[in-house]
Amino acid sequence: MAVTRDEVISWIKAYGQVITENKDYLTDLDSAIGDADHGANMHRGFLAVLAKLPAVEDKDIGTIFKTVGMALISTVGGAAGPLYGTFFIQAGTKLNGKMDLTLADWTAALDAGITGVVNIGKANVGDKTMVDALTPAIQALNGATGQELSMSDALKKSAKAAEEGMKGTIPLLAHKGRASYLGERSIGHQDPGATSSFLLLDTAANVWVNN
Amino acid sequence: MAVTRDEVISWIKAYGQVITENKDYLTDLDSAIGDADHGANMHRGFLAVLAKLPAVEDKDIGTIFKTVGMALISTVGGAAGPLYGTFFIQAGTKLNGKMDLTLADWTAALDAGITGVVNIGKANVGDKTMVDALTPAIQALNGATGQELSMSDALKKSAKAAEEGMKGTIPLLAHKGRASYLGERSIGHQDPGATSSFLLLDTAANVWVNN
Amino acid sequence: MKKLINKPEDVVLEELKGIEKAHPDLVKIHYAPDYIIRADAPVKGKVALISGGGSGHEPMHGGFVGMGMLDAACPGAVFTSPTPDQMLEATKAVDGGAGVLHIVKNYTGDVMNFQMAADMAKEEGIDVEAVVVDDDVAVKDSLWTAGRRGVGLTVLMEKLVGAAAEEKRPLKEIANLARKINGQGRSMGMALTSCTTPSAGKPTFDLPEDEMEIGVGIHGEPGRTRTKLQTADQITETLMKAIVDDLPFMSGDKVLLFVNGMGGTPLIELYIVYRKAVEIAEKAGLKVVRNLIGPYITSLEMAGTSITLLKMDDDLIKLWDAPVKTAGMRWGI
Amino acid sequence: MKKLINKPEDVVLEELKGIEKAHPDLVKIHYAPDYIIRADAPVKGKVALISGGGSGHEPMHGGFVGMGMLDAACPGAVFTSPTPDQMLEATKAVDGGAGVLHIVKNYTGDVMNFQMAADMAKEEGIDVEAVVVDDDVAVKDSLWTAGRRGVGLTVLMEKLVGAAAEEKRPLKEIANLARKINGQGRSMGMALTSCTTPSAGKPTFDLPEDEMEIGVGIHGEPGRTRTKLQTADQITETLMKAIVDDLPFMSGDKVLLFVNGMGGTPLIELYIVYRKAVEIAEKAGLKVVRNLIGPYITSLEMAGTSITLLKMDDDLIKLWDAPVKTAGMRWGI
Ligand SMILES: Nc1ncnc2c1ncn2[C@@H]1O[C@H](COP(=O)(O)OP(=O)(O)O)[C@@H](O)[C@H]1O
Ligand SMILES: Nc1ncnc2c1ncn2[C@@H]1O[C@H](COP(=O)(O)OP(=O)(O)O)[C@@H](O)[C@H]1O
Ligand SMILES: [Mg+2]
Ligand SMILES: [Mg+2]
Ligand SMILES: [Mg+2]
Ligand SMILES: [Mg+2]
Repeated sequence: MAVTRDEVISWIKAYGQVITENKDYLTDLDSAIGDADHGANMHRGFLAVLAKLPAVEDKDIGTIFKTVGMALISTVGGAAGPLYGTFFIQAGTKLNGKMDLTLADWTAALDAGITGVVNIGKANVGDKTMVDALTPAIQALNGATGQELSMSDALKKSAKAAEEGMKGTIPLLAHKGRASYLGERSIGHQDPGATSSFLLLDTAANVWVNN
Repeated sequence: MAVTRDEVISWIKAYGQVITENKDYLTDLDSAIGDADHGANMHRGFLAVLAKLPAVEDKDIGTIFKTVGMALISTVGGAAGPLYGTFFIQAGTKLNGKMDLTLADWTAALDAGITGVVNIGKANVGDKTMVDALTPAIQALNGATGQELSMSDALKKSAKAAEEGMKGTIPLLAHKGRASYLGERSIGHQDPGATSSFLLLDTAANVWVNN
Repeated sequence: MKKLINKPEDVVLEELKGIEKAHPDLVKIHYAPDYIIRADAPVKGKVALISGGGSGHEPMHGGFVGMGMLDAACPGAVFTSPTPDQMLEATKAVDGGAGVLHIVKNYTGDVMNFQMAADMAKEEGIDVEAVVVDDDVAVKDSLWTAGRRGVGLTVLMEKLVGAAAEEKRPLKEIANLARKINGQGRSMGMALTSCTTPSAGKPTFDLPEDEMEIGVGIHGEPGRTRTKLQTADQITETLMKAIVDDLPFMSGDKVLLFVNGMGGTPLIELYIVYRKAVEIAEKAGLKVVRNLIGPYITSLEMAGTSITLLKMDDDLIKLWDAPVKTAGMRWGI
Repeated sequence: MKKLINKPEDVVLEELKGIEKAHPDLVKIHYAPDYIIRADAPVKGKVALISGGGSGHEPMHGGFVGMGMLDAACPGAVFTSPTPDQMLEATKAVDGGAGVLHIVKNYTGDVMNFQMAADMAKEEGIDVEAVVVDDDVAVKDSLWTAGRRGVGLTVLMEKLVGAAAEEKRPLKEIANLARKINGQGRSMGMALTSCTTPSAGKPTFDLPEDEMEIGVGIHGEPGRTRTKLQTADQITETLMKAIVDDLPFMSGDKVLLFVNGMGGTPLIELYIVYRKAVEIAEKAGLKVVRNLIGPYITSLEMAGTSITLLKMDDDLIKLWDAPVKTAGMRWGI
């Protein structure tokens, strides 16, 4: 089964809600190894996204993704703004004209989005960034493509993989982003961006559970 | 019996010691209703006094008092510097050429010193200043003059009166000095200058106990 | 106590050494007694301006020594007025033959120490006038108290009177100008946190996380009221109302609006306060013709702000705009 | 959290309103997207300089907009780099036909956002060069990290390159000058206390009463080492040694010595640090030909200091002395 355009919108709205709920948590994570703003950044960005959504609710999914990406780029700032903005814009390029989303569509979109993030951020897996949550998620989806998994099961797998990737950032020494300034002292802390990325995929798995 | 010049010097040295011991206490009192420096001010002043003393140890008591006063004026600053400086200089004018101190000499000197303090500070009894400790002390001495009291008993009486005056500043509303800025909020705190004045007279009573 | 210092008793001396190394083009430092004078002092035929007070209010006063402002500053120990010998020696060092003005903030200690110095200088034949600044409306002015404190207006007076002195106006006129400025300027301050003097080593007052002091002094003297924390706008309204009502400033008045930082408050917050202060001033019909925003008269690392309003006229505006070249205030040159 | 603010989310907007009211002679403010430009922008035939970054570092960068320094500053949210549309619009607003230089501090977010803006501006036909400042020796420079942070040197670069732009030097030359400055300047900072961002509402890091962070960033990023409190002299030695050894600065070098306050540290302490820093510089044979002392690149109300050394030559000295007229730095005019 495929995710409808309206379910895509529900997912984005739900993620806005998740960000609001996790604002302080994300900021706390960023206090430990960054500059204590990741929660506020994501919150500001998704408030803007939610304000922009009504204007594109009847458009195709590609347009919606692009709109989300542009809103993030022009309101978030910091590292997260260009990274998440690029993620949505690049993912959106695979969804032009689409009114629903198959597992294959989603996989292609996610792959393009992550490629975009890596292109501008130059982070490798293991650098202690959002890439550490995103990459396992796409790998899980790629792995699922061969098997006869329902979309919702595939999403659950990818969210699970993202969660493990996120937790896996704890023992890492940061090589990218602000946490890298800390050197050894970055070890032992979970990366805030990996956390917000996990939450994004986890929200998808939760909202699109009937697919 | 009379207090010798050397006993006068012992008194000043002992007061220097008392100030060192009570530095934090005086500063704490000044924190509550002033600017937290009375202990440091008196300490700085009496360090300078102690450094100046050797040069005048063989001079008359008037010269010693004047030297103490000048040292205080040129090192203490704040309100305490001119007030205590004037106190010693004016008291000293009554002691020119003297090599010892009778009760009458001390009474005259104290009276002149206090008059000097009142002249430049314009504080009345009840204004919550050092005058509230000094004035009862001189009154006690004046009262003692008629009676057949030993000098040491008279000094004890005056120290006791100073102590009561000092404690009596607690319920007062300040009209002079920095505490007056506090208005009603100055009530309930003991005046730091009254405290250092009590200590001065108390040290005299203790050091000159055999007279 | 968290401070970038070595020994508490060396703070003022080491600060002076730093200033000496930093600004040899502007000032010379004299030690024991300590004072800071213009590098080109004495300036012949110019009234010399001297101020001073306890240290801990930097850049005031040492940072205001130089062309167009002070000729000398006498730094006391932290929060303790300087001693008469400092002012006397400084007076002698900067007198250029046209007399000397002492700018004295109204604290018992400052007034007494400056008075002693002035008496001694006069005995030595120097023409000395003294002006006492007492602009703090937080303190009730009364015959029965030490009167109002001198706070933010001092900075403005030093600039304005400094410019008048550069014009070679005579001592009497300069002193009267200073008194006029004192008559038409008012200030009030507040603190979010206490300061800690180096020698005490602990905060002068304890302020719970949700409270503030309104009407605090620049020496960490507790204010007149302690209240729950409020927004910047509410605080600004409280300060502005007290100031405007006191003079009172009247609709149509031209004013200089000075939003001062107490030392621990960053500039970003001062602009937020300034924004509201202007709004209030304009609502009251005042014309804000000049302004000053920043930490100019501080109270060590205390967080908080003070606002000063000074009624301006064309002469004062001209004096304000005149060139000034000091470490703490500079323009036009 | 004790701050003179209203709502955390309004801090930057209200600060901009304050700046707008305070300095109409110097700057104009554009809202949504937010940027500050010179009152006389665009200046025909002059290379325009733009910088920007998260707010909370005032007076940098908004306070440095004006004659002889920046043409525009783009303020992000507190400690968050601005977004590309701010830089794009500011670029268009100040381009005087001679091209635009983006001065970018080396943080992942700043670099990415400025890069996007530059790409868009180039598409619109504007000649844009970008220079990345990365002077913080506290961070190991390595291919495997985000590299060094841009800190205190940014202030010096904005002044120096601003003066060069006033001389109408061409964009390529200006960009190369900026890169040269970046190549010969180094900085390091430390914190006695943490800052608190308005939106987080609590300190970014907890620092016990007897500890400090050495090598802290200007966003309250924890430093590389946490140690017991030390004296000002010991701290100054640590910072100076790391800085001098890194370039390395060599005996005979002329340098500009910049002692910066982090926002909550009063000037009196900065002079104590300066005193020791000069002593160390001179012992190493360096000639301190210019200096800057004060809170120029702050981290909200964080207590602490940073030191920047920049190797000078005659051209740089001339550019440093050239007139500058901004809210945060002014001389010669
Ligand atoms: N080069 C990069 N590539 C991928 N992700 C990155 C990179 N740099 C930083 N990040 C992510 O961004 C997160 C921080 O975002 P945020 O706090 O909003 O921005 P900033 O670091 O500018 O304050 C980090 O936790 C990390 O996951
Ligand atoms: N006008 C005055 N007359 C007499 N004593 C005064 C007067 N003003 C202040 N004092 C005394 O000085 C004391 C404060 O001294 P100190 O703290 O050293 O000076 P400052 O107030 O300048 O900081 C007060 O406690 C008070 O006893
Ligand atoms: Mg962050
Ligand atoms: Mg005191
Ligand atoms: Mg004092
Ligand atoms: Mg950030």
